[in-house]
Amino acid sequence: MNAETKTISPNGPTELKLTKKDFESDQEVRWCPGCGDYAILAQTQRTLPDLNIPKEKYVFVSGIGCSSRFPYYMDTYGFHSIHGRAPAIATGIKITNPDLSVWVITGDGDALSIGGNHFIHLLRRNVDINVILFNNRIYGLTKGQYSPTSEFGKVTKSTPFGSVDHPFNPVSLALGASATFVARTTDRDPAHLQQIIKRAAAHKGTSLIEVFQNCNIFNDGTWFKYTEKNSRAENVVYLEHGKPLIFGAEQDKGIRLNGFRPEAVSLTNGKYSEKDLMVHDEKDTDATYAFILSHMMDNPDLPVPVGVFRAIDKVCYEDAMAQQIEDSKEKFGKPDLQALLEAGDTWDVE
Amino acid sequence: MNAETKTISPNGPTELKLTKKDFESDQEVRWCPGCGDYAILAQTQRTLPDLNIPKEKYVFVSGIGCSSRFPYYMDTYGFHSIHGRAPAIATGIKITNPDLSVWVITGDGDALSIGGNHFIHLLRRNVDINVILFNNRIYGLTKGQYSPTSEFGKVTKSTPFGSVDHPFNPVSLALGASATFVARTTDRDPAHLQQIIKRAAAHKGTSLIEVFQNCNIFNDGTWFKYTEKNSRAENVVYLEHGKPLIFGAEQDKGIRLNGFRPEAVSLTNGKYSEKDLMVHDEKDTDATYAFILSHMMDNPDLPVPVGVFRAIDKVCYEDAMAQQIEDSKEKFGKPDLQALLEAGDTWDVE
Amino acid sequence: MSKPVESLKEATIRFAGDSGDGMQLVGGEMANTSALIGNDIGVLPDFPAEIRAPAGTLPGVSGYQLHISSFDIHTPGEKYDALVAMNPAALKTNLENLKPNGILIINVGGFKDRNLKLAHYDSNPLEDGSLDKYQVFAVDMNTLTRKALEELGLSAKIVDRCKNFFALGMVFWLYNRTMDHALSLLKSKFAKKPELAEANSRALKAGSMYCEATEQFVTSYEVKPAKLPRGKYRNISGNTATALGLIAASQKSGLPLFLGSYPITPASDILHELSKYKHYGVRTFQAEDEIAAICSVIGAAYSGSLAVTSTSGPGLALKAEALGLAISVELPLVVCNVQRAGPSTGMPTKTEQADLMQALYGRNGEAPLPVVAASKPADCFETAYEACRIAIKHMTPVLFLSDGYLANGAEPWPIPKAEDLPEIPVNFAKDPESFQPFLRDEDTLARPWAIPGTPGLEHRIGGIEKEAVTGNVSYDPRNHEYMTRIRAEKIEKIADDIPPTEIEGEKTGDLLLVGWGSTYGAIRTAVEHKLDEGKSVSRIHLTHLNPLPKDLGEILKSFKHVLMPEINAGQLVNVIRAKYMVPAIGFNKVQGLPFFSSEIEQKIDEILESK
Amino acid sequence: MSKPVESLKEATIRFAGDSGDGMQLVGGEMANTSALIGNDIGVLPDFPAEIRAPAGTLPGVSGYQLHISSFDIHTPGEKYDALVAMNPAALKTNLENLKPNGILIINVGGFKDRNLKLAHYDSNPLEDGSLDKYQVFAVDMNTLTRKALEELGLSAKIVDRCKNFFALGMVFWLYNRTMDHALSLLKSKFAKKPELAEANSRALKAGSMYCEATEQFVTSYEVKPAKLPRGKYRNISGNTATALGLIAASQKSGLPLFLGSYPITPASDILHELSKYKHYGVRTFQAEDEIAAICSVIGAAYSGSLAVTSTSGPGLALKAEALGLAISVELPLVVCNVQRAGPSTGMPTKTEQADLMQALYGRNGEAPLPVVAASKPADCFETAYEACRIAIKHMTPVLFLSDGYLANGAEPWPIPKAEDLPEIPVNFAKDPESFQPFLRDEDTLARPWAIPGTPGLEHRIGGIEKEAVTGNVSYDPRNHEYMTRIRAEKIEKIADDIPPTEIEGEKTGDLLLVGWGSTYGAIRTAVEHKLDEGKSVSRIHLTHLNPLPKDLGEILKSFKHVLMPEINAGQLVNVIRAKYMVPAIGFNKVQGLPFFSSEIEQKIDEILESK
Ligand SMILES: Cc1ncc(C[n+]2csc(CCOP(=O)(O)OP(=O)(O)O)c2C)c(N)n1
Ligand SMILES: Cc1ncc(C[n+]2csc(CCOP(=O)(O)OP(=O)(O)O)c2C)c(N)n1
Ligand code: SF4
Ligand code: SF4
Ligand SMILES: [Mg+2]
Ligand SMILES: [Mg+2]
Repeated sequence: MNAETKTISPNGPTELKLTKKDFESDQEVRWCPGCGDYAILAQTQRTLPDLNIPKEKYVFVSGIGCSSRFPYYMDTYGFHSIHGRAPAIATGIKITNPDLSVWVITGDGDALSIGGNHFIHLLRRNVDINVILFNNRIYGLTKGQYSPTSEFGKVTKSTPFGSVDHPFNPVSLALGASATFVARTTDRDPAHLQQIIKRAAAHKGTSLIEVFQNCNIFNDGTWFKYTEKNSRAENVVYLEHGKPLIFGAEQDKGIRLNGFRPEAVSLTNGKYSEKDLMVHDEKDTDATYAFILSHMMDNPDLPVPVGVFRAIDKVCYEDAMAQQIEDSKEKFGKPDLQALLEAGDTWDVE
Repeated sequence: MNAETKTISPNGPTELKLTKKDFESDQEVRWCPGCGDYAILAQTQRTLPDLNIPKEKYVFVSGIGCSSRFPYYMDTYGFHSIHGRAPAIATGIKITNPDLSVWVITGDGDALSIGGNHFIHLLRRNVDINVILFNNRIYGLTKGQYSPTSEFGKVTKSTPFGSVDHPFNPVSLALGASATFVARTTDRDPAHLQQIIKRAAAHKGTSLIEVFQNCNIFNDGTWFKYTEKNSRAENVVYLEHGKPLIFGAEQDKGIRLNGFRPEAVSLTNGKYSEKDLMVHDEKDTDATYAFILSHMMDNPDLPVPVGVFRAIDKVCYEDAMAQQIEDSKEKFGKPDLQALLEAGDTWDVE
Repeated sequence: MSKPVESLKEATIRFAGDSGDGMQLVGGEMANTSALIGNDIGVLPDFPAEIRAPAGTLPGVSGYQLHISSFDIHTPGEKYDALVAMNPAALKTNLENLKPNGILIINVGGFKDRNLKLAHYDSNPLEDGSLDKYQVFAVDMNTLTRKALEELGLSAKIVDRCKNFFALGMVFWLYNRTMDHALSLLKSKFAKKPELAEANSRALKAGSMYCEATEQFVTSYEVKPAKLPRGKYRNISGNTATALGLIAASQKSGLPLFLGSYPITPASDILHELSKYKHYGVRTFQAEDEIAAICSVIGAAYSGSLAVTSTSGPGLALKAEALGLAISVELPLVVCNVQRAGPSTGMPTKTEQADLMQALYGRNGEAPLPVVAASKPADCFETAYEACRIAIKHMTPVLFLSDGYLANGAEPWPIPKAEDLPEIPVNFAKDPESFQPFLRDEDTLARPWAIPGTPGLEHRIGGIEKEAVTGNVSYDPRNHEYMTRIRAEKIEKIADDIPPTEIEGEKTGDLLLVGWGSTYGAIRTAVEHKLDEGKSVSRIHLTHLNPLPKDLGEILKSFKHVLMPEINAGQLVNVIRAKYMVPAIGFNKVQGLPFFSSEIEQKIDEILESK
Repeated sequence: MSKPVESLKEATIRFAGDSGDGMQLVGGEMANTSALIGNDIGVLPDFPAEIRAPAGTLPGVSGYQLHISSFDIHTPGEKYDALVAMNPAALKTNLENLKPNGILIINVGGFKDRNLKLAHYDSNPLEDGSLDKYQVFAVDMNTLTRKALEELGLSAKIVDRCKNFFALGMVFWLYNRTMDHALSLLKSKFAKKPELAEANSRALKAGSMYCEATEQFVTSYEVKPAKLPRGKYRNISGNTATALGLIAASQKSGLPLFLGSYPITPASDILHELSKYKHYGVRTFQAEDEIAAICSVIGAAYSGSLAVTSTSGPGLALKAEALGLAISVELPLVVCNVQRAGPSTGMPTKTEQADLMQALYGRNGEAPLPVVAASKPADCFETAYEACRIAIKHMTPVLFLSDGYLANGAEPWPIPKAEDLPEIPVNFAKDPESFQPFLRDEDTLARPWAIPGTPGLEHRIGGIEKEAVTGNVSYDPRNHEYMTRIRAEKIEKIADDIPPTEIEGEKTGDLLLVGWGSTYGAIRTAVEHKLDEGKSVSRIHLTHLNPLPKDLGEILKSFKHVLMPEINAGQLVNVIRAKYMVPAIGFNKVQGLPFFSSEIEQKIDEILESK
């Protein structure tokens, strides 16, 4: 099935006509005023009606963290579980009922620290689950310790002299774990956020969305370079399938490959033109291309890519399992409990 | 410090003159006859004397699995711990005493299934520990269930109809987790095994060695294509820094890059010559190059690389921590327990 | 068969050899054949650590013990009537328990110098007279097997691996067993390698023929069928019975079975067994670890599966946090814990009952859950079924305890009629009008089960304390106290369904033995012996360990002394002492082995005499 | 200050406002100033869930309660003499516990319609007469603060955040506290933002001046210094005391301190605190999860650190498996568990004592370990130190229990002399001749501590059962039984060092209260009241929960009744009942809050009267 055309359990031909309000629960939203989480919540609530999936088919599963409060605010099925384990719980849900639209809400600590193993195993199994990773590069809920995405040298409550951990690059890690869909967006770009959520929902297989999210209490401004009006255009490159990588307020710069090292080049000094640039190919089955993009983040001379890094087709875990069940039923016939109990060597005592 | 020149705690100018025997414990070796683990043990015992490190400075830590019995057979400090946790234990050891030569022995289940999270966190922190991953693509000790490196469709005790999990590529995963040293070797190539062990020991930072290991009881022959005399040369390409990627019994084939896709080409049909080939660069700071090599494994048309994929310099966790302690001592002076107890606001009651 | 056939009421036989000698296979086949003949049987597979020890060494010995009888028995026996020893190490580790004048079948071919040394024998026991008090039958099975298979042209390695069937042939002859089943087993086992089927069949027949021809044994024996209750029987191990119990509960409840598991000895066979039944809609998920396993199960339960995870001690430890979540969100699931000797990795292939306290209390906060324990291999079926029933009816995770002895042990099982199994009604919430996530059933205090996909029941759950009825997050002090108590009360209420405790022996007297789990057979045998002797002793066996049966307090107080044998350092005994203020006495064995009934009998005598 | 000053023996004050109002800061400062003046103090910070609730709502209220007195006290008080309420929600959630005619200081500026609605008030309590029975002082702190800071030219947002210091100024005036400490605190706290220091200082002074000028209060009060034992004091919270206790043990033992931890409320501050002391050689490792944390600690212990991990309930659950390994390999380490309300995530910011059973039994197999519990914030120092001492002397992991109430509570601490702290001798094995990994010390049964790097002591350890003395892998049944028993005996032997249990009250009588952990203050206060009334009641408080003190059995049996108050559903009470066959009565509160001594007094009366 093509990643672009899939709709999960469409409710027949008629439109469901759901609205944002339909996805708002009656619980008071409890994040700090100014927290980036609000925007992600709002855009999610705004986007879901467009997916044309009945409300009762949505399940939002989260771990623990500020971000993990998210399910409480969605008027869908919701499960606020334990720290780091949402991917495993979601897997059990999706396998039991592949017809559900299952979403995992997680933080950089939840997904990459305690939950790192479930995270990479979910990706490799390619269960059809959508993961939204709120990356604020800090532990918000526990009041400000560094996280696996915090910068080397970061001063936090638990590292008064600076952290000595090298951070993960979540996109590189996901690609190393053979993710089939990886995207990035930010809490300050509502239209893009909506678009990416839709893309993730449409992808068949595990979809990972990394969202740059601001924690204005414990890590204020960590992403401002990439999210604020005045700096965003120079520091972010939008990925669009089939389009060259162009960025800058004046769209005057681009990314070209030198070997497999990306370089930022000017399009105005006459040296390079559009045709020299990398053309985005999210469907490249070789993960190398997306891996190259993922490392642009680590190079301060390059803009950071946002958008869909990769979206490829690969068989989903739950489909393969359902298929085996079908095949077995075909081969071995209907369940017959009595026959099962009496299988093997039996004898009668008179 | 250069990765090549480092020797861990050299015992001054005199040679220690240790021998293989010095590294053999008095415990009976208990693996199935024919198991590939024997070779890895023997080559390790043979190699350590060359490192010129006093015996008492070695610590071998393992998890649980057939392979994890390894420390019992080494006449060094040894810790057979619990399933998947050896990297975390080793980290505590190395931080406490950076002077020790710390080795983690693990299996594909131990390292990549239950221990996946500790594994990737060890790599990102770059603690100076050497990890030997015995990859037999099966759970040996528990008698033959599929592992995270088993092929899709693999029939095992727990998957009578074939596994529906996509496997991890351990090298790709390690690179996604920003490993600084990654190598691969096989249980059937003693000289190469020895060489790689030495290289890992010399590397400052976490070194990962994936060893293709045969479990002749539950997964016999899984690597034969790459390990047996008759097929090895055609299916394996040896990585040597600065040398082109050439393989084949007649050294008549090579690997060239087409974009960033590696291709196998003939060197005899006149189309390509040595200068068209990829030249191995283990020191490339950009992980992309090694990532490309790692994926050759997934392409049946390509030989599998063995050797050192990557060996780059990056600050080690325990060094950075030791530095902070030194700096703090400099800044705040000597410990004074009484002063510490009396710190802050105090008052006297007469 | 002109030699005299002596009729025995029972016999205990032990096969012992190197791990590579295939003792489990032929021992199991002797068990199957005996069961098919109608004997009651009890077995004790006793194999070494999961990892292979070097051939011929003491730690490499693998044993299979088998008790066959013409009456109802409950244990694999203690001292053996016959011992098959394939090599010196096997002889050394097992001789101690061979009865005086017992039959000792020795494979002389295995008694090479090297093997004697590996077994730390200074002299050859076959020659130094140390075996004089037994009936020794020293046979060179290596050579005889080779001869028998000569014309098949197989490799020496293959031929040598057939000698276990030669040994079995001898034992078959000795106990007058038919070879039919063994022969058909070989055919199907080696369906794809008929030459192996043929080779082993020949070896089997050769062993039997050899006895017939050489008049080795003066007598042969027979053990007549036991007078078991009428019905259809099969031989079943604890792990298989557990798997079938779960499938049965799935079929009867109409819920699809989901098993999330991570392999671990001795529980892995539950995973292996269930993974065969895809056509019963069984989904088995081999997770990345035990935490993921139980979490997947929580997700499966949440969305309407009959959700089960299987593990052993160290794995249960890893599930602790998630189990607390399951308790907090009140979802139905079953945790099968096949206990093994601890602490830590311990002795994975050996049995123990030392995870009870962990099962009861191994979680943060006040987190009670029901615990049930199987008492015999076949009883794993019923008890696993009961665990599912409780989980679904009371909306709670349930801990099912088995152990290595039950898991690998086997016994004849009177196959139940599917239609007679208790109903397991499932009531998914459907009605948006009356729905509240934590509005409780008046009888059971269970909350409703509202699965995703049900229109109008969208709601949120989580591990933070919840307001009664609505389930909204609540930090209200009184609500927390209320919820804590109501969660406990819900579990207590399960006792309403527990049938009256059956007492063997008088309802009052000097001594009551209280057992749970796999000590059943040994305790029952001991008590029956003592009852035969006219002693004032009675016995109860507990399946429900939490909550305990309502009538238990009264029963305990009707006896002067209470004795509680456990394969641990004393666990349930403390629960009972604390709860009922009854000075129950613990009797403990922590050797990775089950009790012998004689040990218990001795303890009974001690108590009855001293007081 | 011409107004009359009334002298009080004690006063209980509660600051309450929105989470954003800075109540913890000013409450803490009132505590510090009072402590510096020489009062005894007890505090109860009582804040909402970790996550911020919307401003003005009931779940968003943050409270800080403070008990100051001129004599020795043990609790943060119950009913308040004075309540500061910054908004309607704070009033609503706290009014219940204000004494009749108590002082009620209200920030009128916070009583806007919107806030009244958020607090679910139908009418304005300031106007509807519902506060008539209190001494109400309604002050528009918002406006007054703005006025006071007018000339500083700061943003409205900053100015408004200073009103907590205005409130503190009023309370200072009311209780005649000097402003010196608060002013210097502000200076250092805002060293980098002097404008904030200035603004808050002005607000503080304005609050005080306002009282002085407006004659709002007829009387002011003073609470004279308490007659505490001589010495140097500081105010200390439980988590800081724990951290210092660990550093002290490190310094006294000469072992470098290693903390492997994963952040979790309410334990994180131990990690934060210790991470400051790099110059004391303290290594803090923030691990990827709790399992990695304890495993790093096992590695650190193995290689010679004083190794510690800190966590709270759910984290302890995750450490279960690795803790079993530490027990099996017999390495010294300390697990600090700061209990919080469970089960599962529960109520992370609320206190509870419900992890005791998990601490004692939450592992597979027979895996006993010592458990100690701190009783007061400052006592965390001594008890953490004792945990280290036991770990090192007896080569065992030790579980140190604290709880949210101790962790965040604070009290004056008579600072000990470093040189008076008990010695902690460390004997690393050195001698290859006599070394055997599991050869035990005759007195303690501890095995030797042989750290990597020591020439000639190369050896292997692991979680599989070990042969006595050699430590080689062993599956021998009798060895397993022996090792199981000796591991238990080793723990039992720790009781040899436990000092005789101190009894407050008579050594025999009608009623004995047995407490452990943070119930200390409430139980002590209750018992002292009852002793004053001449009742036959005594009290003991246990620090060592496993092993229990040797004299405990005898003490228990010397009383007609035994009462055990616990902030759980009854845990230690069952251990005591099982062990000593004493029908101790549980008295339980599970509200996420400490006991009030009045609750215990009432229970005492009940028991003494009914029986
Ligand atoms: C087992 C366990 N360990 C630790 C915690 C404490 N804890 C809760 S959330 C969290 C980290 C939150 O960080 P992140 O996932 O980045 O979420 P954020 O709050 O930043 O959105 C931690 C350490 C917990 N709840 N459970
Ligand atoms: C907590 C826990 N879970 C499960 C097990 C059982 N177990 C032991 S080793 C193993 C997997 C072994 O596979 P691998 O790591 O590949 O090692 P190999 O035996 O193949 O060398 C498992 C599942 C265990 N010992 N502990
Ligand atoms: S602490 Fe940070 S992440 Fe958490 S709610 Fe506040 S601003 Fe958001
Ligand atoms: S089971 Fe496999 S991996 Fe384990 S010892 Fe035997 S051959 Fe080696
Ligand atoms: Mg975060
Ligand atoms: Mg393996």
